[in-house]
Amino acid sequence: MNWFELITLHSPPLIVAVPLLTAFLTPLVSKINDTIRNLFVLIMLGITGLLILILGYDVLTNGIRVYVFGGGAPLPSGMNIPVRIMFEIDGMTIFMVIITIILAIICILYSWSFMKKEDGQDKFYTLILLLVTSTFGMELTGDLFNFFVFLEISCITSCALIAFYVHKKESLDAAFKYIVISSIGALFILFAIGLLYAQYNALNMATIANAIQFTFFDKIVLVLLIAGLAMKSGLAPMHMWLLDAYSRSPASVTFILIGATLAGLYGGLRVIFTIYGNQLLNTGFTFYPGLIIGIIVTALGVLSIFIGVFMALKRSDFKKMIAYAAVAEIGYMFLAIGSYLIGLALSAPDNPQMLIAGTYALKGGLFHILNDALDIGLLFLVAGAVYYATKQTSLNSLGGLARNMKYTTIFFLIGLLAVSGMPPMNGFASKLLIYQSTYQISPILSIIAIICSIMLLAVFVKVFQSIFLGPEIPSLKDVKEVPKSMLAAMALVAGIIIFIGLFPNIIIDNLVTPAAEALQNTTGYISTILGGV
Amino acid sequence: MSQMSKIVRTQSNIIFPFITIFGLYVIAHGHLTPGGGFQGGAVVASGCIMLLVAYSSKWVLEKININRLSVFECFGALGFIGTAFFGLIFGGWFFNNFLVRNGILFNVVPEFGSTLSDFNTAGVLPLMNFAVGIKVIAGLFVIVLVMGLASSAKEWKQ
Amino acid sequence: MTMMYNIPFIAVVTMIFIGLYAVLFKRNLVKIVIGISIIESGVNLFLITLGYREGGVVPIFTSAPSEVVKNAPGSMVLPVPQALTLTSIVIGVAVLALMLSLIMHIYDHYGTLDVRKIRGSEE
Amino acid sequence: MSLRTTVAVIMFSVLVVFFISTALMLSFGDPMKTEMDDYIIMHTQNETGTNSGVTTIVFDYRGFDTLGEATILFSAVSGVIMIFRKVKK
Repeated sequence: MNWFELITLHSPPLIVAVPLLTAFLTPLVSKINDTIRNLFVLIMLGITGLLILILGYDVLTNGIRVYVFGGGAPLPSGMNIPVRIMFEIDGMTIFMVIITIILAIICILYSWSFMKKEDGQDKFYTLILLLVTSTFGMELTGDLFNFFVFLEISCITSCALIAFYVHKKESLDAAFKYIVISSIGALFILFAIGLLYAQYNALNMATIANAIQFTFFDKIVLVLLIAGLAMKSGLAPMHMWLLDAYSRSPASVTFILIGATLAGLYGGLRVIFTIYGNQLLNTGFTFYPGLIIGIIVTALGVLSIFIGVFMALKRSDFKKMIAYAAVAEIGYMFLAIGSYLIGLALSAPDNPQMLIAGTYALKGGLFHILNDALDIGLLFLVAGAVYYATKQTSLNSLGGLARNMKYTTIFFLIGLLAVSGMPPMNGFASKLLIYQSTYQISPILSIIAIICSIMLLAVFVKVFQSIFLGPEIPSLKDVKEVPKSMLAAMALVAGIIIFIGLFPNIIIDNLVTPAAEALQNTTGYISTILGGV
Repeated sequence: MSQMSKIVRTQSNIIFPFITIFGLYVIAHGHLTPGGGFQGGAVVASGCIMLLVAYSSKWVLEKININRLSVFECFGALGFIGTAFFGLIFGGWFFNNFLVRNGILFNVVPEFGSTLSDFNTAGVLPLMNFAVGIKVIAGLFVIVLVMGLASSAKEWKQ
Repeated sequence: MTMMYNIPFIAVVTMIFIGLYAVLFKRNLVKIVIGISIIESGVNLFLITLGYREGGVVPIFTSAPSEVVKNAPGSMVLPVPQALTLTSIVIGVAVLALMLSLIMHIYDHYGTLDVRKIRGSEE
Repeated sequence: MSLRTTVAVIMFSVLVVFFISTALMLSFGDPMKTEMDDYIIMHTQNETGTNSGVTTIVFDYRGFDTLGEATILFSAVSGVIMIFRKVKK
């Protein structure tokens, strides 16, 4: 076995272990020098990125991969329940992991200058790495309790990072709100895992998915899991923590928090599509379970879009407006996923047209995960740059920044067009998919989506006009452009946005379609571990 | 907070070694009896915290450096993940129990059924127990020490 | 099974209720934290309770009675829930430490632990 | 009654129904399925050489969970130290 095959074989645990090792080493390395520490972190994340590329290539060509911790076959001899923890990697996992590593590397690059003047940088980098590790863990794992453990790591590290500005009382408040909500959500999830364990005596997702019967307990478990993960991913009724957390943490933390939030969304997808995947079209009920789940998810998505857009109109704080836009974007993803579920349920007797429309909606929703991370992320990075240069985030005290901050202005313009789904940018590609497919399922949904998208454009044009254009404010006369590493990070994000916007088919064919197929293929996921069932 | 009375200090001096020994016993026999790295570490850490309460956190800070303690914790974590990596290098899989049956240390495999406490069993488990024990002792102690320092700093301000 | 045997589960549910009540209706931050701790203990108790087998002993073979070994595994309680509870307890400690240190800082800045006053001074 | 209280009461009552029905339908002392745990009890000595079934799970079969657990403690320590750091004003 040559070294390349060996690395391919062991890449799943290494993707988690390398950033974790880096996190444990960072406090020791930062005793030497700040620059060496930053370089060390960046290089180790680069290595992780390489491992992800290797694993991704392998999974996308050879199909689902399983890694058993401690070695041996997935199933012990004579058993049909796995005992050891397993990683199970399919196209959806690869898609999410790639998003996370892009966010992580850009975040470290951006923090290099952005955090230069702050104290406690060693702990900051340690916690960022731990957050990245936990996000990877949540995405790679095929074991429910392991998922819960990584979810808790993610909660604790995010909470500590949100409270990074300890001298500001608002950020402490936001961190406390976040940890209360997320730990209650995590406890719901733990209770649900306990119920699943009691029924099926297994913690492996594939085993549970194979055995699940949609009994009374399973319904309770579904509600608890969806509620817990919706708390984590900031869906509409539970979005309050997200606004505070996004708008009051440092910009680079917000950027990586988007990845952690999306990992919560990924957990929700795994629950609906993998664990309950075989029960979506269960015929033992008056309605298909998939239809009911789909309607609820769609309704919550539409509610998120409404709340996000209309509250953003009323705000005057720059970062808070972007946070509301983030809620709206999460609503778009849930709208698309709910549309797929509805389409699946409607197609069941003899209406394959609906399933095709639903599949397009699913692809659009998944593609929108990537685009949302980049668009909202870029806007937050710009907000961070504005804050870095002026120490202000209120619209009323900012103005005329375009004269001194040319590049930042251009990046904001790109982010603005991308978020509101204007043609040359990536947001257009995914939103167009969502509009087209939801129109076939219900025209009203598609009209709501389009109108809200246009209103989002109006919101950000107002922001653009008031911050970057307009008369110069005297106190901001000698504002300087931000340092090079921040500009490089923003340029990188903007470059990716424009690239995806110009060639969306490359991403859709190579990443999004395998992800959507992986989600739809519940039987394949189960049979990889349990053999031909 | 200030120091407590002489009686409390003397008593905690006397009890402290016993608590520590018991905690270390729980850590070392984790693979044979109920307990393990976390439980034993928590016992030892609570002994340390008893000293912290009896003498003030300021007194403890003169003896121990917080930075050094948190480095200690890093080493515990590195030991744990290092054992896992050794499993990858020597055993072929991450988290492989590579010492059992073919190592020099801890390689005995007991017969099925009731056995006496043979310390020389269980492969890498005792090593992991020790690593986690160190980590938990340092971690819990650092948390309480930092919080105690912060609250006493506030008292000085007033 | 009769209702009598379900008393541990009823205790679990009671603990979760008390905790949820504190989190949802109490105004003091420390009381909210206590509520979360109680929910956590309830969930831990739930996990442990799931693993009990009638008349079972601890799943450890060191100096186990021969009667137990002969009837294994039926004579021992389930080990997996115990391991899960151990993990969950450590997680609880970590969350508690972080929440309490945040509360200390919040008290420093606001001078109060009342949720209403903290929210009132915000806008 | 304010909106917040109404929402809280509704959430509370829904959860009450959930958890009570769960508690009444499970039976204590009689697990529904025990396959995985039986395997672990029977093979703990043979496969890992450990007498204690719980330690086997914590450090061997589910060792990766324990790594996560250690990481949680580590991140809590880092977080607490970071929160209590001295800040230049």
